[in-house]
Amino acid sequence: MPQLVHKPKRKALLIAAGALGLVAFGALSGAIILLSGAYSTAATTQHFKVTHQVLDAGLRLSVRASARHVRAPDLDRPGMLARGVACFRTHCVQCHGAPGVAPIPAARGMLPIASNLTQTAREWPPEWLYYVTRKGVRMTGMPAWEMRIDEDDLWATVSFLTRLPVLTREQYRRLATRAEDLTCRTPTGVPFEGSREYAKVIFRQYACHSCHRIEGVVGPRAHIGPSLLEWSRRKFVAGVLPNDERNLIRFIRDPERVKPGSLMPRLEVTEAHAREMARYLLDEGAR
Amino acid sequence: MSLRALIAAATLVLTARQSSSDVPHRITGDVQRGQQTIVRLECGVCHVIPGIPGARGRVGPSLAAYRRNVYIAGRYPNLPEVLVRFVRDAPSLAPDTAMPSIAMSEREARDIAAYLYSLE
Amino acid sequence: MSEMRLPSALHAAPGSGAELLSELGLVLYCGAGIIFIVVVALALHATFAKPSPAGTRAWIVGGGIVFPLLTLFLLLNYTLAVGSAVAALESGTALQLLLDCFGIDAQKRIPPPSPGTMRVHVIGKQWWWEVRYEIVRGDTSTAVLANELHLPVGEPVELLLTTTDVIHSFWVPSLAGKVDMIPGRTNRLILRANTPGLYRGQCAEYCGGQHALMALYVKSQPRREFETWLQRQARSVTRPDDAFLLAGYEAFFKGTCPDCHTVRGTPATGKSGPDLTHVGSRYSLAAGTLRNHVGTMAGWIAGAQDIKPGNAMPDSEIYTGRELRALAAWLGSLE
Amino acid sequence: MSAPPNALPRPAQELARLEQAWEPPQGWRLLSAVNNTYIGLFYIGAALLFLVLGGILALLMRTQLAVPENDLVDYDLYNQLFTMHGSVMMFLFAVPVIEAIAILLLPAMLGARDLPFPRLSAYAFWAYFVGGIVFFGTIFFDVAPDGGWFMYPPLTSYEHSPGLRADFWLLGIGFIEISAIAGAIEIVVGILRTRAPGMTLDKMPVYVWAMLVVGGMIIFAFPPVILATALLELERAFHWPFFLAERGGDPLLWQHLFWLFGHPDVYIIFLPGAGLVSMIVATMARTPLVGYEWVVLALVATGFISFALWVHHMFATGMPHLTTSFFSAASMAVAIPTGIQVFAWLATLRRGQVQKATPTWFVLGFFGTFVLGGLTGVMLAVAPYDWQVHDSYFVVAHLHYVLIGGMVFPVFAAIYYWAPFVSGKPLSERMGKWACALMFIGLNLAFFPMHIVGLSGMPRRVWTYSDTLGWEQWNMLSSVGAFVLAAGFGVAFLDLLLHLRPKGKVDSNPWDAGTLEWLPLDNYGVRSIPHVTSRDPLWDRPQLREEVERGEHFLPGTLTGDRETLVTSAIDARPQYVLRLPGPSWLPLLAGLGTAAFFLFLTVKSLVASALGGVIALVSIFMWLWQSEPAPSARLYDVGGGIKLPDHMTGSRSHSWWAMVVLLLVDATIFSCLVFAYCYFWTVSAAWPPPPFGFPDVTATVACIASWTVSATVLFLAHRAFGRSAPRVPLIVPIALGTAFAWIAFVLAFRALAQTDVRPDQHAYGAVLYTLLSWQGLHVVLLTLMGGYTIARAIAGRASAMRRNAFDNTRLMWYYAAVQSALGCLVVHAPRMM
Repeated sequence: MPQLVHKPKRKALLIAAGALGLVAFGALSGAIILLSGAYSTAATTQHFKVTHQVLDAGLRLSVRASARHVRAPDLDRPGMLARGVACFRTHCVQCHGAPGVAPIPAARGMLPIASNLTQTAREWPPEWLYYVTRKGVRMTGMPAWEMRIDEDDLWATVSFLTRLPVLTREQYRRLATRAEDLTCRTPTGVPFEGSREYAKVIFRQYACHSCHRIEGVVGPRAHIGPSLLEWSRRKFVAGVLPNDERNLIRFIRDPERVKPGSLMPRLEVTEAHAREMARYLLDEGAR
Repeated sequence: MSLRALIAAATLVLTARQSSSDVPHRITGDVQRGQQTIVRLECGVCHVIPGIPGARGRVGPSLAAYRRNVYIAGRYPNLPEVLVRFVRDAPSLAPDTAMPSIAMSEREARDIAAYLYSLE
Repeated sequence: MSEMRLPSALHAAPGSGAELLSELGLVLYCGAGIIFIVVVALALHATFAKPSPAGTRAWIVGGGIVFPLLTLFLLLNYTLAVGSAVAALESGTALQLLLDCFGIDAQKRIPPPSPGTMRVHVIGKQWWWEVRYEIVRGDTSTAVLANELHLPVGEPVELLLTTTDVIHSFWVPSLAGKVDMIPGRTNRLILRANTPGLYRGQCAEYCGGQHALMALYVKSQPRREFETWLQRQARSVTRPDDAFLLAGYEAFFKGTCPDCHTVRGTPATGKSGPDLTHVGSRYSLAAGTLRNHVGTMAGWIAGAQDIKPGNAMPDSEIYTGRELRALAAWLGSLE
Repeated sequence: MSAPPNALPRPAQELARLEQAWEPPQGWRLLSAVNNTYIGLFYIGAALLFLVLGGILALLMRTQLAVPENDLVDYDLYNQLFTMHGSVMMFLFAVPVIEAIAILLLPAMLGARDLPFPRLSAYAFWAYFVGGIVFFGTIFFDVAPDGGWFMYPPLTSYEHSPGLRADFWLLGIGFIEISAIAGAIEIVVGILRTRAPGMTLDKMPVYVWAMLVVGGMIIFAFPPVILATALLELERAFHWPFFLAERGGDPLLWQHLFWLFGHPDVYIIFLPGAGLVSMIVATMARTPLVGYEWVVLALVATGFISFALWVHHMFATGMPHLTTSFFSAASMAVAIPTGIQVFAWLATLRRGQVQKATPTWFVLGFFGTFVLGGLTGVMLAVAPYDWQVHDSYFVVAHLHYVLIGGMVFPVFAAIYYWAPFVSGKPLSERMGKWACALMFIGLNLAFFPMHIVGLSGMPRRVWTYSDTLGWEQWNMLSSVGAFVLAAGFGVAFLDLLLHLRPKGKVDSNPWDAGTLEWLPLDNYGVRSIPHVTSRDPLWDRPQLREEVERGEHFLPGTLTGDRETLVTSAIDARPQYVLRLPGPSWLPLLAGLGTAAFFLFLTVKSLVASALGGVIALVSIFMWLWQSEPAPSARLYDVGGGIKLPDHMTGSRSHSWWAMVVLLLVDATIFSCLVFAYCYFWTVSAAWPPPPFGFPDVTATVACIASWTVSATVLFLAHRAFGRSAPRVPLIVPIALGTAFAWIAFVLAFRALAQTDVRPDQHAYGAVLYTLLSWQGLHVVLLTLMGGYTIARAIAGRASAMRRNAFDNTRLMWYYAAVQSALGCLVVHAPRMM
């Protein structure tokens, strides 16, 4: 019965061809929609319900997997709550709101909308909260805070978040007023010194790529500041100082002092971060 | 013309008409002559300049896609009048810059600016 | 440098050795052209015409022996005469030599170099030229410059060609044929131009990485102008008064510049790089690679390795923008 | 005309036995083939591969130079490109391809079954191929040489070229030196000793004459470059200052040695081309070459004159007027023999009815380009004119006209002409004409503008140029032309790929040619070796094809059961003995690989691997030599025509004796060049020996010479005794004794030098003295190896009064080494007489 031998083969071929055809059809229609401009990028157009659900589930699953190895410290140490409140009111309340406090107007129009943390904090364990706060969420407005809030204060923030669901309007206001004199601490060190990958993270976290083109950092083809491609071969920093590590760090941290009138803003770059950036840029040619 | 007045005037003239991206780069210079002038003055010693043979200098920034640059010397809006002045006499706009003032006529500076604005 | 003549053996300067050689060339091209056409015509004829017993040994004896013997005999005598004339830069055209070289001893008509003939040392280096005028008007001071040579119009100047590293070859096509610069030897070349002008030359012997960027300029100028120029070249430099130039002067000594460069009249006495005493007066920087103005000067100081990779001058890595400009301006002021 | 030497009918099985003896190895074992038809094809294929590779480098360069200030390649890569292009084309394409064609064609043209040393050809090929590939590969690792193909020191010395780049050049040249010398031995001995009976010198085809002259030229032209490369490597590796002026050396010594090779090399490349043209022209015009004697004379004259031209590469070095005049005259003089050949070809074409096929077109293309190159060559010989154009693009134009016009066109004419000889049918006429037309147009378009741009002041070897100098249009034209030329090559190679199918049995004479290679051929060559009575045997004896194929001529089968060919006398080609040839073997391949590994690993200073390669090479060579000289048979063999011949010969009649003599000529020429170097230093320096050093110790010198005399005398006595007694005693004892005295002599020579207080890295004087000593030492080592080998043969019973070629060759080397070493010791003291 030779036919039997051939049939499954043909079937497999057909399936494969069908699958390929589908993929091709999908790619083609996607291309047509993109190229025709029919796909709307407006923030007034909402996601399909299913899209939202899939993305939400994806977020939960991803955070659960990534936070597997996070171990929370003791969240009830004295003073922790106060610092957490300080961080929260400095960095979070603007978009997330708080009991009795609405997000600022600009944040109310975001898509996707920043979640109300009173609910999140009820449903998520502290490790997840920590992870999301530290690493941020891609393609939402949630940035990674690891560059701006130091490790202890990140946990302090989480410590506060865990209590958020049980606060009344008054309690929150009191806490917030009490924390007015405290500042949220920024990190000082760099976890992976000399790592080129981490240096790219640093560039992105300071939004350098919004004005400059940087080797290995994906971003817009920006022409605001000069291109930093092949920087190691350049002779001057800002056309003013010899291009070496010391001068580069100096300029990154305080552009105005090196070059009065410079439109490059002072980004409060820590010494350690500036060093990583400078080394990354100057090392390029050596690779 | 003083620096302040120059920028103010240029900005005034042009801020009103920012709608088309071409407008700020309108300049009365000859692109081809500009190219020749750049070759003659050997600007390529310090800059990478597309279309100029041998221009591979790294002392100053690359001038590729110069038309799209937003600022001059990281300080001034990239406007024709500012560029013309910067090309001729950079230190008058940026006192600490490494770029010397280069002897050339107003017209040559305009030609150079026109060439730079032709770089997409 | 619009006044520069094309560096071409086909555009020889009047009164130069190159002029004699270009006339010699003309004779060679005409002769070769005729011979070439005849041989090719014969080949085509022999291939395509009907067979004929005419193709015999007579062709071999006539075309292969008698004709070349005669031609080469004439050519050899003629070229020997031209060679002697060029070597001594005797006046008279090559065509005259062609007409009367037989029967007249060409050697006899060549005057020995006059005792007053000026001597200039040209020293090839990777990848630039040092030029030394030894004696200035009985004074023993020396004028040292780089990548540039000045001649008084109409006077033969004897070049003494040497090298301090590898073999180079001195070639200014519109003035003379080339002469190699060989370690351990001194070669001589006589240059003369009957009209003022600016000529370009380039190293003709492969001398390593940047052989392609090793050019020089030769300027012929009236005697009086030349004298003035030479006297100025022999002068030393003084500390500048202008504040900006002074900043440049100080920048020069802040860096490693004085280790390699000499600026006469200052503490800078380095020997391995070009003498910069009058660098501002020169036509070019980096051995004919760049025109000389404040912009190229600054660019060369800051980015020498981008312009001429592998050359001995490092990229300066210590100057601020303002210092660089000041340094370029000061060097440019050394005219 | 007489009857053929052998009667019909031939015995049954004769042909089958012949076929069996010459059975080629099959499949991958083909790599062990040593037969000239296989090695010749491998060799040509490899050479053409390097032509393609070198051509790609050229295209890269032309693309870079197409426009001014181009950034396609940087200066560093460009300098590697032109160095590699020149070196690959000269050393890996031009010289090998002419030897390759000779290896393929010569035996058939001579009526021989194979060359006398098939394994030597195989070894030369493998050493060249492996070495060449490695050499070329350096470009991919950024370690390709960048000193230009003539590698002038001091630029290429250790100070200005640190790193391995220049060493790889010396390595690449080392391979080509080995294979060229091996090829020359093969060719010279093959031509002189394996011609068909009756083919006296005046009946040899012109191409054979050309190759004989070229073989001779290689023997005398390569030694200078062998020495030069050795000296440069000594300078680079151990800082012995041969070319460094500040320590008494002189960079011009390199130029003299290099061009003493380099200029004859041009004729080594061109003369075979001329020889090929002579053959093709005669056939295509269907008439014997007009002025055969003149042409032969011209070839020989060119060979001699070419050794007197080298200085015209150095006219710009500032040498005295008288010197330039002499070399100017000599350089012009070479135009005369060339003119003779050109007019001989023209006369031949005129006389005959010319077949207008592709080979003819290539020959016409050759006329149109080579003549122009020759004329510009005469211009370059004019010293004052050379001062302008030397080292400019004018020279680049000239040399490409001469080499592509004078050598590549004839080679492609030959490829189209002899393709039927390999595959039985011609290549495509249509593609051939296209190839020829594209190559001709491309060549002229690429290189004619270079004359002009050179006169306009553009020097050679520049990676970029400014757009202000008026050079850009000419360069663009040249670049376009280069691609047209490449397209021409492309069409020809495509034609070869599509239409060339080599086969064993070929019976084809499409052009109706008159020479022996167009006889029916098989793996064994001709069925019977023809008796030759005229210059164009196939024209003069039309029935020869059938007679040979029926086996009516000499040696119609195999007499010993081995592969065989006839050895004839050098002048009048009388049969002397039947030469038994070795069959397929892996040893040459192994020896070639070992040699390549030895040099390669030595270059990268990996000494253990290098030594391993050296041992593999040595062992393989000894094993292959061990198999040579099979036991002679006592009987005589009937080769036909009533001629009975032995299968072995000793002394000066043996072909191996001739090979040894050729090798010693090479050796002696190297030594002469070394002596020349010594005298050169002496003449250029103010005082000799340079103070504060003295002459070597006289007593030790005399003792050294005495010791050499004893050593050689012992060998001579052994030789006298050898004929009479049993070999064992008179061989072992005297050779051991001779070796001991050779070593004593060497030690004495060393002690004599030690007296001078000069170290080899101190001054050129010391460097050249110690090189003379090293050369002597090298020979002592060689004698030890050869002596040991001879003793081993004696012990193994492989030596007898009849079977003594190994001993005789060792003995020759011994005498030579003794004389050379004694002369070397004396020459050092020659300045005392002044």
